[in-house]
Amino acid sequence: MNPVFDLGTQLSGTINDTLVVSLPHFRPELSLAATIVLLLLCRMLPVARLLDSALVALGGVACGLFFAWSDFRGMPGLDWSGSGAAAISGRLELFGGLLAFDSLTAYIRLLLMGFLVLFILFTKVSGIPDREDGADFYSLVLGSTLGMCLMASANHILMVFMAVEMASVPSYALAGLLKGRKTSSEAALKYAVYGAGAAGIMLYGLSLLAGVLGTCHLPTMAKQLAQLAATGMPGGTGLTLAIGGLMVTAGLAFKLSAVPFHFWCPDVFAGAAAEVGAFLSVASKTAAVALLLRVVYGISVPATGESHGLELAALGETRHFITGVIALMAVLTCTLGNLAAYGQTNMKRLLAYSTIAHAGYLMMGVAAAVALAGHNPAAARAAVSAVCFYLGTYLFMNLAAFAIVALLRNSLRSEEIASYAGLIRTNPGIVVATGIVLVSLIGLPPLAGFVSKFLVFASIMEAVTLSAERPLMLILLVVGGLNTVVSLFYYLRVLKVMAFDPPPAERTAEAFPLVSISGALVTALVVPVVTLGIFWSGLYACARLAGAFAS
Amino acid sequence: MTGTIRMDSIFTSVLLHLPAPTAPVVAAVDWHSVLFLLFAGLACGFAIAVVAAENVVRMALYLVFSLAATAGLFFLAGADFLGAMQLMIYVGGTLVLLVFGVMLTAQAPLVSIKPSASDRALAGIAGAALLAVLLAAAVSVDAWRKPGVGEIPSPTATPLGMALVGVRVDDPPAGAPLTGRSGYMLPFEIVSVHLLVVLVGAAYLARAKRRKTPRAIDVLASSDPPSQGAVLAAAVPAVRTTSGAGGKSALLGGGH
Amino acid sequence: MAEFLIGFGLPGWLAWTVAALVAAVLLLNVIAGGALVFIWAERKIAARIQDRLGPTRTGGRFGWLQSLADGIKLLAKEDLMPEDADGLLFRMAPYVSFCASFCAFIALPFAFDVVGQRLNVGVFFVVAVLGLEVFGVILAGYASASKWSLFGAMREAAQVVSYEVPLGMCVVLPVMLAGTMDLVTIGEKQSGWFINWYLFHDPFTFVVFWVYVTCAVASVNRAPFDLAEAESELVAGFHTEYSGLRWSFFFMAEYGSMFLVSALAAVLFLGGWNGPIPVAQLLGLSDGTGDSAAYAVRLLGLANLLGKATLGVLLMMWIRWTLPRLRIDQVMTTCLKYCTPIAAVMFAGAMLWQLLLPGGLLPGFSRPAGEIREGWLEGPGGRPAGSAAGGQERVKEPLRGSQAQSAAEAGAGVDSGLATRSPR
Amino acid sequence: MGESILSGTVFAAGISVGPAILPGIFPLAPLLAFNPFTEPVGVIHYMIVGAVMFTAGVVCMALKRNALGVLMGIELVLNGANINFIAFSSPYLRGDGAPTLGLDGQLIALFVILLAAAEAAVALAITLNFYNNHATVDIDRADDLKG
Repeated sequence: MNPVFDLGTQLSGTINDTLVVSLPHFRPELSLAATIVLLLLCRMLPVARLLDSALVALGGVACGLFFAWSDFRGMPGLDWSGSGAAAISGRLELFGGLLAFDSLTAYIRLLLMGFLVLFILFTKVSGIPDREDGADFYSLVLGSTLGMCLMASANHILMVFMAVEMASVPSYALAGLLKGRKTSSEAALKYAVYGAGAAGIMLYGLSLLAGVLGTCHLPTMAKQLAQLAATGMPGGTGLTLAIGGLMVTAGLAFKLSAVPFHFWCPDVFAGAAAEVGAFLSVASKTAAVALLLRVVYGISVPATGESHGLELAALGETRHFITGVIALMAVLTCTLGNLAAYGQTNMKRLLAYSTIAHAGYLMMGVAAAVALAGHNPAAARAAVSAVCFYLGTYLFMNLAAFAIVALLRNSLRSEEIASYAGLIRTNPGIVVATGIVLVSLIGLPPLAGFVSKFLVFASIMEAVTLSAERPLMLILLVVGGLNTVVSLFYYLRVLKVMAFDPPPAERTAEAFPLVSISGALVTALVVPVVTLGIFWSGLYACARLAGAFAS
Repeated sequence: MTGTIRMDSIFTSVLLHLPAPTAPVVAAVDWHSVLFLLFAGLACGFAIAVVAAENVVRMALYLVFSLAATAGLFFLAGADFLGAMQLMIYVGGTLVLLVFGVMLTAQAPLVSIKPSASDRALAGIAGAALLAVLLAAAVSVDAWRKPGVGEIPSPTATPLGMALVGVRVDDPPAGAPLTGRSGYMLPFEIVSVHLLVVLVGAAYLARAKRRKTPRAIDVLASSDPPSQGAVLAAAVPAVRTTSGAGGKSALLGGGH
Repeated sequence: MAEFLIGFGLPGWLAWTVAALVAAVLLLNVIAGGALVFIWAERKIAARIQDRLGPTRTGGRFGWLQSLADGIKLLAKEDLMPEDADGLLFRMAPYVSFCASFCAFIALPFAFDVVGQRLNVGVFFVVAVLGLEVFGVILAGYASASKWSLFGAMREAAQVVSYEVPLGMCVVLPVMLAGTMDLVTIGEKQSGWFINWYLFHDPFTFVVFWVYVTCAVASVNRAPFDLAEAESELVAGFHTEYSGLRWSFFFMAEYGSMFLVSALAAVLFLGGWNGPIPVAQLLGLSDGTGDSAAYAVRLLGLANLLGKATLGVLLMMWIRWTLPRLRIDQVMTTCLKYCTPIAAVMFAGAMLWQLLLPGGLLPGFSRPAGEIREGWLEGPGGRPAGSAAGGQERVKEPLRGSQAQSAAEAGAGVDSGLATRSPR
Repeated sequence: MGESILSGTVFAAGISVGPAILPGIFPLAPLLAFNPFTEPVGVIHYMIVGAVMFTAGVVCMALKRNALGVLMGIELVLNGANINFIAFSSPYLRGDGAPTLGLDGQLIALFVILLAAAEAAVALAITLNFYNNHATVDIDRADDLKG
């Protein structure tokens, strides 16, 4: 029973929690929400209609980026030297426990906001959306990103589901952006149907988990689960939890486009505009990985407390199960993504399979982190940091790749790999830029992709030596290595077409030169891919701080 | 039982004008269970009917019945507000929308698109397997198999409303962990942003595009054939799709 | 009544069933009897407005028995179904319409505590169930295999879904003032002089009442919003192909809904069963003073509410025969550009009024005191007890589900479920 | 409670042999011993309804070729999950000592209803857009992208 109930105390507690604790850490999301309203208001007022909606959106997102950055800078323990001083996650619970605010939230939000700024610039240059659709398009993008920010901080079952829905439903509409085109509407329909189905399955799984554990709050769920596990999962709860967990995994895997829930990804990417593909492949994936970390850690690693050690030990079996599931999916995802990318003739489809493969690498990192969590917290933190670093570099690589596809589409009117033939004769700059991006996606030195892949593989290596999941991690390592080799061929094939094949006879238009607005955009996106390969300590310091969430 | 059943009072006090005798109420039939069976049967039966039906309009009708019966289950479980919301938003809003969509597309050949027999068999087997798994998940937890204690639930509208502004006034249920009880102000507020965005998206997709002057990028013909929505297509940036897909869609496009 | 029957030695379940049936039949009579009277009234009123006499022969000078004659004619009429119609749906549609209208009556109080099933979320329930009537119309439109019917159904669907938004907003306003969604409590909070009616609570409620009237007329498909059956364009809209008894079910549903929204307006804004002058209170009668007094008070309340609801129905008839039909775009404009914003602004205004002027402008007329909440203040955990609503005992009463598809299970079964359940 | 007319006569035979035939380890046995007319329902009964609705929804999604049929399947799936949440939240159904969600379950179900409405609106707009472009709602005709 409650102690004596006092509405006044309760209310003032809520007001305090909301205004003093929560809202200051919620400013990036708030600025997104405000920008959405502003975008729609601008369309209503005749004077404001002259204003380009991209500018409004850019202003709002820049605001959000500023807040996200100041939040991130405000985290204790940001260590630029990378010397390994223990970072502190600075964990807070916002809005009465619905959201968790810690270094991972701050980092992912920073990535998302930074991505949005670049993305809006990119869409402005590439011309989709045009002026008339601008307000709709940016409302949808910002609304979806709002959901992704919540995905990165969800700490409650409702928020897990709601964030996924908030991120997905506007994306369905985005996939149908080119609404007069058959392929686009088909892509949207497939995405919506599969996405909604996956969300429904996830919800059912969440209901089972919540029902067994008697709470919806993720850290409390971990506590309850530890209690259950300590008593040996009485009364067949183990089976129910496993089924529920697998159903939740299905929903998360859909967002990650992990095998066997990947089939929507190539079709949606091929049917939707390349701009939307960039958004889905970078932002959506970043948020999905963050949510995976949240849920997995929320369930299987109890928060620090007096009985932390006991609970951590009790949850060993759970972590074993989770590691197994994620590692298995990672292996399948990576392999299938890379193998299927071979037969592709369309650049967007190829990038879609590349996205799937990269989701696999990211999941390997997550698996390693979970495997290490019970044995060596420092190594687990390093694994999470590696995943976070990967996300940071992936942002630039994939955005650059999609930007090149979109801008080439504008000038060549085609997204076929074959139509890129012989570009080196007219536009060597573009080919070099493409080459850098693709080589980085393969993960070859000295580019950003190499560093991130190296870090993830190093974590898996560490998991091989330190954790109890030795054979599994070995498999991961081997499969990851083999896949990298496999991926070499299809990425390089694109380069080969660009460099060595004769240009198609019917090509009339020229690709854009590197000295132009489009070229400047590509350059701006490619430069970080190169520099992060050499000067990576800054981003890694940020990623290390993000990894502190796992402490 | 006093002061609550009021249709009786019409009869007792208005028509008969007799005091109600105070005999002890002995009813062995658990009406809650009977009503549960009724609603559960309706909900499940119509859910299966949705699957079995081939006419999409009938499917929609069965779905209405199924979800309305679900609202009945909510009432029985003590979730009065949720039951009303289910009726109001789900049945009265979402499903009307869905039926609206059915009407818009219900041309004779599209009303019943039959799946092939092999699909049907496969779906039946997969469905049975899934049901078996879910039932196993439900049944294997001991605590859920116990009969309900029949604790009388308090009305939920006010506690729900208070929870939505962030204050929890309901008692924590017996046996529940004490931590992790949160107010729900954030989702309550943020869902409004979501609904706004979604409305914008739906309106964008549904409205015909009225462009005054086509851009240069649109004038260049694309290989995508003019479709049913050619009016809309005229305004869409031209992106040449794969020759294979384009050819295929040209075939399909020629078909109708 | 069930207790009464049990007193005669009937088994409990039988007693409850009988009680439920009686309740259901009583409610049914409200609709059926109401429809008889209202159809006659509509004819007379239409005639007077158009400067003619209307029915004059059947049953004397005023044509009293005209509706009855119509009913007999309808019963005897051949029941036609178009060849291409979807038989099942075609037959089902009128009953769906009728059931929805009928179910909403379950939660409607006719006087203090004279209600089929007192629901904690009564307002919502009534509005929600009323919104389900549209399915009958849509089904009828589709199943008739006639383009006129389908057009009518589509219009209806668009209209009803749109108007539920402002209607819901209007309804929320009295709910906010009363602090509960229980219709009985809302009515009881307006007891006393007419100045206590929520209509006169503040300027915002006064405005919102008229918005409610507009939306209510639209949501029951009456002119000038009767696009679903616009006879000048769509023959007869969704019921073009219906005849005989099925057609009459549509009409019963329509008049039932009209009565329902009027009665809801009466309970929400016009003091419910409380007359403009608290006669009973002035005479010193109340529920507590004895059985005969309670009986009289309730009967008076019943008369009050029926009178107010009838007035509302007559108002709708007056509107119908006075205003021309709107175009569909005008219907939507009225809803989205006028009703919804006005309702929203009025809601905000009433909220501020509550905050700033809780006592109202006229201190002489005191409102019934007491905070009525739904039980969480009087819970067992040492909480302060909230004052009771209208002197009625408000313990955490069990919730009994009751919006059954038919009324039989709704009225009764639930009650005894309780009885059995409580001893556990 | 015991002298029920129905339980005494109609159901006695079937009910009493239920547990005898089925060994106690089979978890469905207690359910077969449930006399639906006299005994109170528990969480499990709601969960069975939820499971049936969920399965019907999944099968509907997999089987129907009409895009709107698939959307109906999604509604069923979400409702199946909602029934679970309501069952876990109900003090009426909770067995002795079982974990319960309390009001949280109802709140989640409430938001699920809202989110489902939003999702249905977008999915419907997408379907109508598809219909505009393809002149069909047959989801099997959406095969331009399998190239």
